[in-house]
Amino acid sequence: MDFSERPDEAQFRTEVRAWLSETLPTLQWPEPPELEDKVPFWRPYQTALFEAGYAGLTWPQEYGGQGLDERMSSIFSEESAHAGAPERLNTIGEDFAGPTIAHFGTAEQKEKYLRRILTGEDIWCQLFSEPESGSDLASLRTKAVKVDGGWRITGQKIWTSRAQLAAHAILLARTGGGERHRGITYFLLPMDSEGVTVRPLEHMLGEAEFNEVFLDEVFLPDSAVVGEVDGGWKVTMGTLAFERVAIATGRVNTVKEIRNLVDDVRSRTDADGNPLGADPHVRRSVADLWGRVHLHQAISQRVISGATGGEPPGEVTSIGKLFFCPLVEDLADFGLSLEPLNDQFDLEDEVAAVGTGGLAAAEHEAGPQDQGHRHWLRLANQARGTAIAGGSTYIQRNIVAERILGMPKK
Amino acid sequence: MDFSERPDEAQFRTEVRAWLSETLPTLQWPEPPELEDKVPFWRPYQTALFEAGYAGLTWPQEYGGQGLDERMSSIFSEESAHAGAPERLNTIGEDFAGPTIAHFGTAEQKEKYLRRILTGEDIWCQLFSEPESGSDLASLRTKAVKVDGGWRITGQKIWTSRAQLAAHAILLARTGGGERHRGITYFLLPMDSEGVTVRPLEHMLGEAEFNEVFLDEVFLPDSAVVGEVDGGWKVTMGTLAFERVAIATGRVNTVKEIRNLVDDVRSRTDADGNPLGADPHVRRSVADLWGRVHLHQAISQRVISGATGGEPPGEVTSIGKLFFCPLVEDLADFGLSLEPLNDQFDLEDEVAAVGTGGLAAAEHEAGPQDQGHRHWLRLANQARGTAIAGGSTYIQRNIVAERILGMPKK
Amino acid sequence: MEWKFSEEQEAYAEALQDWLSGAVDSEKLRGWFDSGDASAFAESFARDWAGVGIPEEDGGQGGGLVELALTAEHLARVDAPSAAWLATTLAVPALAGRPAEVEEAVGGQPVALLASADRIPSAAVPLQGGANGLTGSVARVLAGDTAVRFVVPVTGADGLELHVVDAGQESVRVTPRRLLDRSRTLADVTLDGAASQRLDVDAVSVLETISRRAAVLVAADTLGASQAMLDLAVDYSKQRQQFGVFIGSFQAVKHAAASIMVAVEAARSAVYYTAASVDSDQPEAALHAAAAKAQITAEGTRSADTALTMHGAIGYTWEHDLQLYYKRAKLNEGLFGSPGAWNDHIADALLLTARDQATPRLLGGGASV
Amino acid sequence: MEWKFSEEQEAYAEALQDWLSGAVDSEKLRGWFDSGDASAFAESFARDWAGVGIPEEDGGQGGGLVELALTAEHLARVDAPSAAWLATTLAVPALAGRPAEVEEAVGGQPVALLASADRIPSAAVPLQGGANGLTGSVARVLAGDTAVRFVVPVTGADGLELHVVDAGQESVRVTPRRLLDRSRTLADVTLDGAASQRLDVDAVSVLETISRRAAVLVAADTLGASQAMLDLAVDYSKQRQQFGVFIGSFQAVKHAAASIMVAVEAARSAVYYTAASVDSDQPEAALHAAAAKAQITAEGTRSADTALTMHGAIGYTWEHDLQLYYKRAKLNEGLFGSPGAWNDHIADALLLTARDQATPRLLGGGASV
Repeated sequence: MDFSERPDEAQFRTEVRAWLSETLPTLQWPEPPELEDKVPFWRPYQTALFEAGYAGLTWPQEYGGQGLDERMSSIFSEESAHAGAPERLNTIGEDFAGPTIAHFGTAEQKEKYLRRILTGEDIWCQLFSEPESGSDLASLRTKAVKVDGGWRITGQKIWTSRAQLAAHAILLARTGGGERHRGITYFLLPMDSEGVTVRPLEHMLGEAEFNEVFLDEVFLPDSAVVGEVDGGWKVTMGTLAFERVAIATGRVNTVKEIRNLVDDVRSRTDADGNPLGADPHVRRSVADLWGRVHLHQAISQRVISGATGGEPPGEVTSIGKLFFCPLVEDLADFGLSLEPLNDQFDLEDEVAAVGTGGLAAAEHEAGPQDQGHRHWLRLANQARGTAIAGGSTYIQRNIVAERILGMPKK
Repeated sequence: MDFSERPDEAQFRTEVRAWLSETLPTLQWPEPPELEDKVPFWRPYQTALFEAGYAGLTWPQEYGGQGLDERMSSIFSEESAHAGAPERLNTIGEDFAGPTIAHFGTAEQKEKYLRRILTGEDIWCQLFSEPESGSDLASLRTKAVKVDGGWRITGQKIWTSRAQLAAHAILLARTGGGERHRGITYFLLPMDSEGVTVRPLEHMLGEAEFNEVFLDEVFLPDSAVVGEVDGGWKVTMGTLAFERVAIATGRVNTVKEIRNLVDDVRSRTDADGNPLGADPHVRRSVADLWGRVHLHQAISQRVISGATGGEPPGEVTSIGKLFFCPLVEDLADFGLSLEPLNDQFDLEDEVAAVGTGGLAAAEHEAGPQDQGHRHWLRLANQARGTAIAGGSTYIQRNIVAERILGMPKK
Repeated sequence: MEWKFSEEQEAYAEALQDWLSGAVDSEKLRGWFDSGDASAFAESFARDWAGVGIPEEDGGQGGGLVELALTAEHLARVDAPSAAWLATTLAVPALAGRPAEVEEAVGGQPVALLASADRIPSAAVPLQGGANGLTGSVARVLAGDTAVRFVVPVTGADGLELHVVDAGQESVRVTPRRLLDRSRTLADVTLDGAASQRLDVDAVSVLETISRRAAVLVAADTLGASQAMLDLAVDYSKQRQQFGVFIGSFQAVKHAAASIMVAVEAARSAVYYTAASVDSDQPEAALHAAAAKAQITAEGTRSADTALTMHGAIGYTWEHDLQLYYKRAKLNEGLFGSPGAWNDHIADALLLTARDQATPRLLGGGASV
Repeated sequence: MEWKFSEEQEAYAEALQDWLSGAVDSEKLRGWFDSGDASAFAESFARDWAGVGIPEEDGGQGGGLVELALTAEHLARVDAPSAAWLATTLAVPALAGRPAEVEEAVGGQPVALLASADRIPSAAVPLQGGANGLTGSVARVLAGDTAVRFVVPVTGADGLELHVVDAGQESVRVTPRRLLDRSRTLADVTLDGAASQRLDVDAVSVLETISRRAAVLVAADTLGASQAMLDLAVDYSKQRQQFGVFIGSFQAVKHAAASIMVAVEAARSAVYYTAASVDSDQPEAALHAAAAKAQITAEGTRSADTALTMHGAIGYTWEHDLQLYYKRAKLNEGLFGSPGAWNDHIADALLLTARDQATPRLLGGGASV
């Protein structure tokens, strides 16, 4: 147990901090709230990251990455969050597709795709889930039929984030006669291929967070296969393993959110004009959330230390999401509850939107991504989505009980 | 929906109230806290009930009961609770064994057993559960072997309340070759039969709330069988049906408990000498519990009205226990929490026992059954036991989902 | 005490349910919600059902709070737009002795209490009265956008008064708000020297009556919405397969459904018990109403999240109907006072600091048997 | 930051666990608890392990709060009696500069802080100092029954002081209390003109140090007890059959186990993270300690009830070992301050009413990636 930083870590933190404080003000703030509008805002920043040597921190150096460990990467994340850096738009590319191609791909695939992910030229999406195979990925039905020189792929995918922005996708389809896990192949798909149709799917706040993607006899050459034909499950498991730190610690910076919440409470008064922070119920709730964030922080540091030390994922990796999802939900719900009925207005209500409490001020001065009410509302919604995505919490609990605790499957 | 009382109900309430206020002071108060000592205290009261025509309120008149409906019975319970009447020691006899014998028994059985239950002469216990068949009653293993003129019974029973006080038991044993529900027979067993051994089993507070009962080649004559040989399951279901109002409303009078709690809060100050009832957290907790008791009260009245109207048990009957158990647990835990660490002292700690708050005063003036700390401690413990007894809440939820909501078994 | 609907009540509920099943479906709802105009529904509902639950002598068709709660439950069960109906129903006690005005109001000319819907009506902040008419702003008024008249709490010379104000005056400015839940509407309302007429009623007592009604009817709304979510979730669990079996066969899904069912049946028991208590003016009616509101609406939002989890990702989409009820149940939690506010109300009434005082017998008899 | 035990720490934990598995079993425990005398264990533990976690220059064998937390965890994991060890460990900071006395204390002559164990040590109510010795009563003192000396907070002429008092004096009266949890002991202690010696330390700062240690070590105790309950419940679920299958195959039982496991691993992560934070005196160490205590012990009592439900009726009996850990976890929730009290402490430190003030950067960097 050691709270101190290694000299290389401390130096890296100093450099990153300096670079961020120099670079962020040069961006075209404010960051647009709508996803489509974010791309032209984000791309120059990603290019700057690449040029400064901060893109692909944990990627191997031979593919344009920095070859750093998880602790260095988490230092970069901390400083980015602290400085209010733009949202990362290409997590699928950087965290899933890129490392998968680097590990399982052919020389040609590496050459063709990897650098463009880091430079910000190509955004990627992931075509795994299907309407009839949600938690049960191995039951997917999208079919790839062998044709001369390649495959013809037909099927329907769903819950695809960023499909409308993506240049390429990682795609799973059934190629063999094998049951379930067997007979699946892992492909790389250009999203502008003929036969690909993207249909936005609105979540319950009315924003198109994800998409349905229809594949109608889409042709892919043999060179689009990653790994072995019918051997896609192994590659898929590899993809998920690359993300285990992110999954176990969660993508939301809860330290930043609780700080937002504290600022928000400090800036508010109740209906009688008393400081909201003097309300005993508010005090207990904030303290309790602060405490849960502390535990989350400890879990995350343990996950990062384990991954940095190259240890196999242990107990703590598998509980991260179960701890994290309800915490983010409660943080956001509490943020919404600070003003009566405030959680009930939709994203387009102008009055609620300007009642930001202290939140706007707490964001990066160059321009908040999102203001108080809308911030908490989107976060509350997103937290519920996260709990469902990638296997519901029900499945996650089964996994903990069966794989870690060895309880009988049947 | 009608809050008013029928004229016969109002008159009955008046009579009961008068009788209780006359009769209770004649008892040998205080009521002893230990179960064994309670019998000589309770028996004269039960005899008085019988003589006054208040025993077996819902039993048929031909067996010494009063033939009244559930609404009248609940009026008697309310008035008894309000006046601080003694604990009922023979619930198995009055609510399970008696009605079962009245409905399924032979003329000889009715003649022999029923009146003595109402007069207080015989306490009964129930020998159903076994070490290897807890929630899964149909898997019981106790064996009855046919011998000349009767049966020889061998096996082990567990979780038997009042076995050390009981004159007789209702007993299930396996007589036939049938699987599970088939092949079980329902017997009446004199507890002084040769081969019956009772071993007290202490719960986690160290009191012998229940027992293990060992049956070693115990002889029972053919006349001890209730209903058909191998047809005991039907009789068992009948026994449970007689209790459905009590099970659905719960045996703890939550209205009385929240009143105790309110009195307790009123009488206390915090460490700084401020009234505990001014503490915002205490206020919210009491109000929340009060609200849950209100819902419980509404559920109970609906169950009673349904049963009085002769309706088949509906949705509300099956949810009663699921609503009730956590409520009693929380009432008792909150009662214990009013003084720091107060919940941590055991029944024998004299200092904690006298720190009764307002509770003692709120009890029947003739003598509280149980004082503040011990009252809440026993109730907290008992609530957890109730959640487990008679099928855990897990099973109860399965039943709701499968039988009421029609969700697939497999 | 008898917990049982009368034959008339059963017949009313059935007829209403029949009518609603013809008048409302998902497509119509989405049309009304997208256009922000539910007047077609509100008008036809008022034409066919106006005044049920309001005594005939008061300008209604007879019945009481049990009938109103049945109406609220069944409106919510199909997510029918109900702001105008609810606002008018709540305002009716202020129009005591004016049956013609009540008849007009329930018949399609909505009246709304000019009070912020974020608090208990009895805690409404009154406007200041004066010779130049009424002036002041009230945010988040239920049905503020469609009301043709407002009942306005006013601080007069002798204390609290209730006035009635025509919404059509130029001095009345209405700014509609955008709720997540589209089945109800709120608006910010500003009066700038509006003409008003004083109502000859006991303002404090009317606001207390309105508060109890609001508590019961919002709780009844949650009952209807929760029942709808339970039905959706259970149906889905019987047709959706994962890992080769219906998801309804998983114990976790069963237990989730059971927990909603417990909430629904507890709510049903308490909504009608409390409606009868308030209607017959039981000594504890105010506490009953507060408890029903606090408990049922809080549990309703938990049921909403449970139903969402049971649905998985599909329940999280705009196009699935679950979101309609999800948002409806969530709005109800804070509408006319949060559970915390209602619980504080209960705590006040319980006199928790009344040391050494004789215990007021606030609580009814126990029902344990 | 690195979350990782050193090799020495790993070796220490292993050796301690080995030793404990020989020194403690269910039968021995029940013997000690029935007789109310755990001195045999306390003495042999002190003989073999005294002073681990206390720097050598202070009279210990070296190590710090991480080692102490490991000790607390492993003691709890076998339900070993630990009142004397814990009380002494907490009192040690008051004996700064007196290594010989520390050595004696950890070697089997327990010292205890004379403060009620129902509150945070820094909120201890001091006795009044005076010429005629110390007089006053303190209820519920941890290890008050076995301590040979007390560290006593006293209000002196210049403010708060710490004194040391021999428990053997006639003017010291000790009344042992009866806890449900038998692995720790409390006693009410009354001084009636007791002779005392003033300690040359900063009393306020020592009590703050003791508070942080108490928070971490009680949380570590809950970690050990929760791990033991998880192990018991999972083992039971693999051998108990109902309806023809192992109960561990029911999804409800699996999910219950998973929820305890989440609590255990979150606790493990936070106990050692916090121990390191306190030991290296991080800027937020006080808040970390408060958060760990509040969160972990509250969750520990939930885990205890979950483990009980997983066991069914057998877990509810005196003769099954679950009750030992169940009671241990429950005592920890209130021991040295309830979660509410610690949360109020956090709320104070967060300056929640500090409107318009620059935000103190109380919070560390985020770890999301």
